[in-house]
Order: sequence, then structure tokens, then C-alpha cells
Amino acid sequence: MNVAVIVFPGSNGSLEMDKAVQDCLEHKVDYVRHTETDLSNYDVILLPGGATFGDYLRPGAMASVTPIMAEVKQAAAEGKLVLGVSNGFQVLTEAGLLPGAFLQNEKPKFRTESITVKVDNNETPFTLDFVKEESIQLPIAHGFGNYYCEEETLRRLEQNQQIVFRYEGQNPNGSVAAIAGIVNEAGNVLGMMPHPERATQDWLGSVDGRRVFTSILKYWRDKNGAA
Amino acid sequence: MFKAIVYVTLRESVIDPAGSAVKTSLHSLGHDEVGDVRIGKYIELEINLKDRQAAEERAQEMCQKLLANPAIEDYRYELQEV
Amino acid sequence: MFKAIVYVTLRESVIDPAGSAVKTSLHSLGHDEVGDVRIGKYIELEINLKDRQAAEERAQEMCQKLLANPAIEDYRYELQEV
Amino acid sequence: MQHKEPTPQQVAEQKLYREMGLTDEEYEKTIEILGRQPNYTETGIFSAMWSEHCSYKHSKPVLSKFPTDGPQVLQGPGEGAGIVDIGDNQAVVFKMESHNRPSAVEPYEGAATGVGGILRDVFSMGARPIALVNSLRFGDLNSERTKYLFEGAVAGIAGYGNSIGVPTVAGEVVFDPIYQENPLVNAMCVGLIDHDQIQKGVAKGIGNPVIYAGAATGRDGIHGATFSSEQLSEEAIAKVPAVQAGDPFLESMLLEATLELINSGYVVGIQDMGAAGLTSSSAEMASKAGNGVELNLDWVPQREKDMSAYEMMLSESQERMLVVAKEGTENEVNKIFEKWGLEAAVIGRVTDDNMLRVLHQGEVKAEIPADKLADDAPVYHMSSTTPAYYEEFGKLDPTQIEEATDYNQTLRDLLASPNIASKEWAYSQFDSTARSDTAVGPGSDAGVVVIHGTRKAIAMSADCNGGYVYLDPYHGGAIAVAESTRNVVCSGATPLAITDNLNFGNPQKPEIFWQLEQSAAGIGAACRALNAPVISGNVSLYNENEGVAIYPTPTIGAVGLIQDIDHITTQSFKAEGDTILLLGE
Ligand SMILES: Nc1ncnc2c1ncn2[C@@H]1O[C@H](COP(=O)(O)OP(=O)(O)O)[C@@H](O)[C@H]1O
Repeated sequence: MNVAVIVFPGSNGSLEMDKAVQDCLEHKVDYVRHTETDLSNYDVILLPGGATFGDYLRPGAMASVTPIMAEVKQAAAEGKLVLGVSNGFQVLTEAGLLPGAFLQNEKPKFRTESITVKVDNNETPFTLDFVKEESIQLPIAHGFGNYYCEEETLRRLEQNQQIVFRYEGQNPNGSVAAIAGIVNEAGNVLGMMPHPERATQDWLGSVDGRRVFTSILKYWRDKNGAA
Repeated sequence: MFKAIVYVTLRESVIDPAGSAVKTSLHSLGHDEVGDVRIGKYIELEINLKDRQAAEERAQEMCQKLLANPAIEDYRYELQEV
Repeated sequence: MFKAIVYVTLRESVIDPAGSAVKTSLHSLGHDEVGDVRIGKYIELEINLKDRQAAEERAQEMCQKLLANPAIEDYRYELQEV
Repeated sequence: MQHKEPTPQQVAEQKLYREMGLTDEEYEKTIEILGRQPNYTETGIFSAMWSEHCSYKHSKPVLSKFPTDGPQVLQGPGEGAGIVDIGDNQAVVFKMESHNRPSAVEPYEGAATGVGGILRDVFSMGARPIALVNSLRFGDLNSERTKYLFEGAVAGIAGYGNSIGVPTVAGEVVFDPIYQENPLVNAMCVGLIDHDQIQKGVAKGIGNPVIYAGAATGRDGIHGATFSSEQLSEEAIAKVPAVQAGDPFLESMLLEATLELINSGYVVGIQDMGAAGLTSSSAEMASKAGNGVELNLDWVPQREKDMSAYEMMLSESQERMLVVAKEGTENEVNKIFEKWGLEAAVIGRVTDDNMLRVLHQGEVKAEIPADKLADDAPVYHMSSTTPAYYEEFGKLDPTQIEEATDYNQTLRDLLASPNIASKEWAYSQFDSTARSDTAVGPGSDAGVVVIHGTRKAIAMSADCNGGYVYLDPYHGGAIAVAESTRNVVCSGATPLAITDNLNFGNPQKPEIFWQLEQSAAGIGAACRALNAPVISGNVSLYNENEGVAIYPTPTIGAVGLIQDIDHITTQSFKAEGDTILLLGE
């Protein structure tokens, strides 16, 4: 399984992704810069958190129009797994790979916190190792995590079970329907605001994030036979 | 040479957290006369083209591709010859 | 009732990181015609007052106290009767 | 249009040097050094380099009493930041800086650029920043002004640190009316480095190119260094054309480029352009190597039109670095900066004549012996007097203090004080989990980050009780060290060393100087007792308003090493039935 971590200018979460894949899967990742134009070697594409292009204009906006994004779209169309976390999620919506958009948090401040997330759909390639309706603990760290979409879009998301994670209890940012993570219709592109890659060691406070990565590997193995 | 002034505003159906926060602050400063507050962007771009028609097209394109997000925002622009 | 439209722009001597990043991004999208980009705020406020003079004063006050930061920003506003 | 600059005679006759912050004696000394009257640009350069901020002219005699050595110390005070060994060829690099004045004028940008500056101090040493800490003092929280300043500063720290992706893991906030007009914003950064990557800010090798990299120069913050060493008056505020604004995105590119550059081996020396920008970085780098530097300002990337030599030499535009590279590597160096989308330009050469020579538009605008400029700043041994208040308090009989009648109410009052209440409102805005190494974020005794790939962790804390220091500077200073190191110890760490930020009033007043002297002595004594030498620090003087000084506030940042992550301990009670022990007296 070949894993690419996309590095846009300001993708300072790329190291976190790298460490998570190493720690959870004992797999190496390749860093692929935003100017590159080939992702054909990769099976899994990770868009890390951070502040691409300083989060100026709108978070994720400038990253979404860089050359590598054409390749990410191609890979998504081919059914490869694409995971965007936090700023990576924003890049995916800005690029049109996922519906909706992000507004500033309801209380317009940056917010870091460990929150409870419910697994709404455990049948995606990213959530196979979770139990349906399971409550898990993940950190959030964002200023623009307030997911917004039109009612019609929300209806479709609900119908197709595209809502994968929801905030449980208190909604930290005002997201529509407490959405914390969604997949595309085909189910191979996941965007999530909480950081699974920051919940991979006991001393980090939670290991619940590990299972996002182990799920990816499980899915890939099932699909491709062995490792 | 033109200057394009682009106004990007949140669509009416979309809530504006920053606008609401400013409204609250203004009220607490005693500005009870203030009703709704909406915060948008005011972008000034130099466009180094001679032809107005061409400048117009380019401005339009930039708005669509990058400056505004149609999922939540509206835009309009003005071109000034400079 | 008035609507105040407030334009807040960075003072010329102050760097505009967002503007520079947008300019670079537009260039890499092939928009070589773009020169300087500056990004400011476009704020719309409802003012529930009948008297223009009073609305004017309040708008001025809000700009100075909260909407613009005189250390780095300039502002201007327009009042529209609505 | 070129500005009409005063002639050297006018500078002398109209005593224009005073406006720039030089005293008559200091001005005389510049004449002695040059053998002639300095021109306008040179006067500006001297005044910036001889400001308290760059020269420590009032605090040097005090600072020299700190213990700075130890087997663990790889780099003591003097460079961008201090360095301490943590074994296995690794070391931690750290320092604290103040951005008090800018934060009082424009809290968001002031605090943000404070974080930016301390990050550059650390990564210009070749280290990767792994954590941020801050220490904040504001006035009465019931005042609108305080709320505005505090909210702005917190948002600024968050805006910069979060964007760069360096976690903020600890800090402190204190509200007291004494800081109403003089808020304190101190920021500390901790970085990680391999021993063989350590860089110094030296301009070695005659003929080597001097390369400017990062943001283009504008007129921002001109005379910030002298400004930050003066009392904050209306005039001072008006004198600054605009406060510096920061660009964390550019900084994160500069960070990556700098580390890649250092790794490349092309670099001889590198220094951040902080206070007094181009002036201090070039003069200090030249003087440390015993060389000279010739700069041609025509080649400096400029953001504004028609900037004079004076303005360029004194600009405090943020996110800039000065690099001395090996001759012949200019193109390679340039490529690295280009890769990160940064502007870079060769702006001069290292010379053998010891001079800082500045050329602009075909003219020599300044020619000053670099060592004299950097090292021969006057040093003042101020007189010190025990203040009357101290004598007064000394007579106080504690047994005469009325005892509280209602302890429940007293406890409630204490808990309601913003100084004791949770600081979550502030620190929840900081990304404390970035980099995914944070074992303990804000909310416990010290912040703890794990050294990735090892079992080791680093604990850090910033503390000071200005009220104690005011009442008894010697013991108050010692207590600050004890508190900060205790926080580190309680987290499972052995203290390695400390950094400090001495925030005081006007040292020319003997009572204030006494506070400075006494508290430094107390800090030194505590450091010796705890084997925690001072490896870096910063001084912020003249924190006064209408003649009233802040409480003497020597903020201490302690850093400690945890040998095994299993030893990390946190503050909270863990389980029912656990035994509670009280240690100490
Ligand atoms: N400005 C700040 N930034 C980050 N963390 C902070 C800040 N202020 C307080 N904290 C954190 O809040 C906790 C409590 O702080 P404080 O009240 O100073 O505690 P103590 O007096 O026990 O050291 C500490 O973990 C501290 O690191």
C-alpha cells in the first residue's frame, strides 16, 4: 500500500500524518508537493491539517487550485482512498471533491479541545474498525470548522449515509447537523474536522484515531488480497 | 490598466459568525441602534491589461475560480480605468 | 432606518499577507495580468435610527472604536436610507 | 522623491540624536569612535545598537551575575537562543522575548509578531521549534481597554502560533491594575536540534556573500528598538509610522527554507533580523567574526518606494533573515529560498576591514567599526537605593493583620479572582496538540512534549509573581525560579536550565535599579541552588506610565528533561481512594 501525504505550502500537519501512519501501520509515506503532477503510484492519499497558504482568503481555497489537486481528483475518480483532515477537509470541499463549505466557528475563535465524536457510518473504508454508533475521543483544533451546506445537500448526505462522524453532546463549532466528517457518494473520499492522527498514543490522551488508519489498511488488504 | 474592485459577501441564507460577534460587541459598547451586521471582503486588484473587455473577462474568471466560493458566497465587481 | 456600508482597508505601509498570497496564487493560475492585490473588509450594518445626522455620528464612532484599527487600517463609509 | 535628511552638523546642533534615543555623552562617544560627526543614518544606527534592547547597557552588570554554565550547557547567553544537551546527540534550544510595547499599541499584531520573533530566534540556530509558552500581564479585567488588549493579544498569539503549527503548551495570565497601561506579552519558544546542526550568527570568511531572505523591507516599526526601550508616550506612539504586522505563512516558509539551508552546508552564519533589523544582524555577525560587512542597499528587496538608507537599516519588517553563505554557493542558496516561494538577494560581502559599510545609490551612507558598534555600547552602573516602601513594609507586623472572619467567603472571593480562575478561555484558543507530541497541554503544572522516536520528553513552564517581587525583589526573584522549576519537577522532569524576561520600570531610577539588582541576585541564587543555569533571556525596561512603574516582573521560563514518558505526571487527582500527601513545610 503506497501512501502519499500531500504537502501544500503551510501544510504543517504533514509530519503528524507521517508519524500516525508509521506508528499505526508501520508504513512509510511519501511527501508529495503541491506542484507535482503525478499520483499514479499511490493507493492512499492523505491531505493533512495545517494552514495552507496561511489560511488566507478562505481556508483551503488556494490549495484547492494547485496542480496536484487535478491528480487528487483523478485518484478519487479511480476509487483510490483520499482522506483530508481539518485543513485537508477544507481543501476537499473547496476543490469540490466533497459538498458544502466551511464558515468560521459559531463563536468566531480558534478552538482546541478533546471532543466526543459518534461514528455514524462504520461501513466506509475509513471506519471498518469502529463499531456503529460508537463514541470516540478525538482532538479538534480549528477556527473554521463550522460545516455548512444547503438543506437539499444535507438531505442527500443523510440519505446516502455520507455522514460518517458527528459531534456528540456539545457541537464545538456550529456545524450543520453536528457534522464532523463526511464521505463522497462513492465512499472513497473522507473529510473530517477532528484529528485522528493526533489520537494515536496513550500519552496523547486517546488512541481512537488509530482505527481510522487501521481501517484503511484493512480495506486495502481485503481489496488487494495480501499486504 | 484597470483596477478591479471585488465585493465578496456571504449569501443571505448563510449565517455570519463574525458579523454576529461584531454586533454583540457593538451592543455591549452601547450601540443599541445596530441591527444586523454582515462582514464581507473588499478586494482590490490591479489588472495590467489595456482592453476593458479582456479585463472584464479575467476579473470574472478570477472571481469564479478563486476569490469567491459559490457554495456560500456571492460576488460582484467593478472595473475602474487607472 | 439606514444601512451603513463600511470599507476597511489596510494602510498602505502595512503588509497584506493575504493579498500577497492571493496574488501569487492567481499568477500560478495563469493570471499574469494581476498586479498588486489588497484585501479589506466590506461591512454592512443596519442602523435603526431615523435621523441621518445621528446615524452618521454613530457610524463614525463604531468605525473608530471597533470596526477599524487605526494603527494599521483606514476606513470610509457610506450611509444608505432603507 | 528623496527625503531631505539633516546634515551631520544639524544632527549635532539641533541635538537630533536625542530624539533617536542617544544621550549627549553617547553622541560624543560616537564622534570619538568615528573621528568625525556621524551623519543622520549613522546616528540612527548607533542609537538602535545602543538602545537597551540591543546593548543591555543598563542591565549588563546585573545579568553578568547569573550562573550561565553547567555540563549540560552547549550555548549560553549571547546567541539567538541558548542550547542545552539532552543526550543522544540531541539538544533543546530556547529563549523568551517580550513584545510589550507593540502589544500595547496593537495587541493582535504586537503579540503575533512577538511569537514570530521568538520562533525565528530559535530556528535561526538550526533548531526546529517544538513548543511555545507565553506569559501575559494585563490591567483590571473589568476595563474595556483591558478586555480589548487581552483578547487581541490572545488572538494574536493563537493566530501566529497555530498557523505555523507549533503547539502552545503552557503559559500564565495575571491581571493587575499596575499593568493597565503597560501590559506584558512575553513569549518563549523551545526547539529541538542535533548537536552537529548548531548554527551561530557569525559573518566569517572574507568575500563570502551576505544574503538577505524573506519578506521585503518596508517602513514598519522604524526605531522600534529604541521605542521599546523608552517610556510609552503619546509622542512615541506617533513616532512609529505603523506597528509591524506579521505574516505567519511567510514565516513557516522561512522556517522550512532556513532548516533546509542549514542542512545543505552552504551556510556560514545566519541571524534573524529582529529589533533594529538589518543594522543589528549585520553588525553583530561581523563583530562576532572580527570582520567587516559591506552592504549595498540598492539590492535589498523593498516593499515601499523611495526608502532611505536610514529607513532600510532601521526597519523592523518581520520575517527576514540575514545569511552569510560560502562563496560560490549563491545560486544553490537562492534555489532553496525559491523552492519555498521566498525572495532572496545577495546584498553584500564579508570584508576584512572591520567596518560596517552601507552603500546606497552610489554613496557611502554609513561607515562604522562593527565591533565598536556591537560591543562598545556604553555600560551604565546605575546607582541603587532601597525604596521607602520596602523599608515601610519591613516594619509591618504580620500578627497585626486582621484575620478573616468568614473563611468560606474568603475562599469564594479567591476562586472568583480572574488570577485564580481557569485560564481555559485563553488557552483553548491555542493549538496545543499540533505536531502530535503533546503529552500535557495547558491546564496542568508544566506543558510536556515528547521527543518523537524516543522515550524522552521535555517539560516547560513560565512563571513569575510580580507582587512578591515588588515586596521583596530578592526572594521574589528566587521564588519565580522556584515556581517555574517546581512546575517542571511536578511534571516528572529534572530542570535543565532557565530563560528569563526581566520586565522592569525605568532603571535610571535608583529604586527601580535596586529592584532589578536584587531580583537578579535572587534569581541567580535560586538557579545555583537548583543547578538550572540561565542560558538566554531578554530585558524590557521603562515599563512605566506617568512615572509609575509596573511591578518588577522577571518572568522565568524553565525547561526540564523527562527521561521516560512513563514518568510524566499531571496535576489532577486520578482515582477515588488515592492517598493525598503534602510535601514541604
Ligand atoms: N497564556 C497561557 N497560555 C497557555 N497556557 C496557559 C496560559 N495561562 C495559563 N495557562 C495554563 O493554565 C494552567 C494554570 O495556569 P496558572 O493559573 O498559572 O497555574 P499555576 O499557578 O498552577 O502555575 C497552566 O497549565 C498553564 O500552563
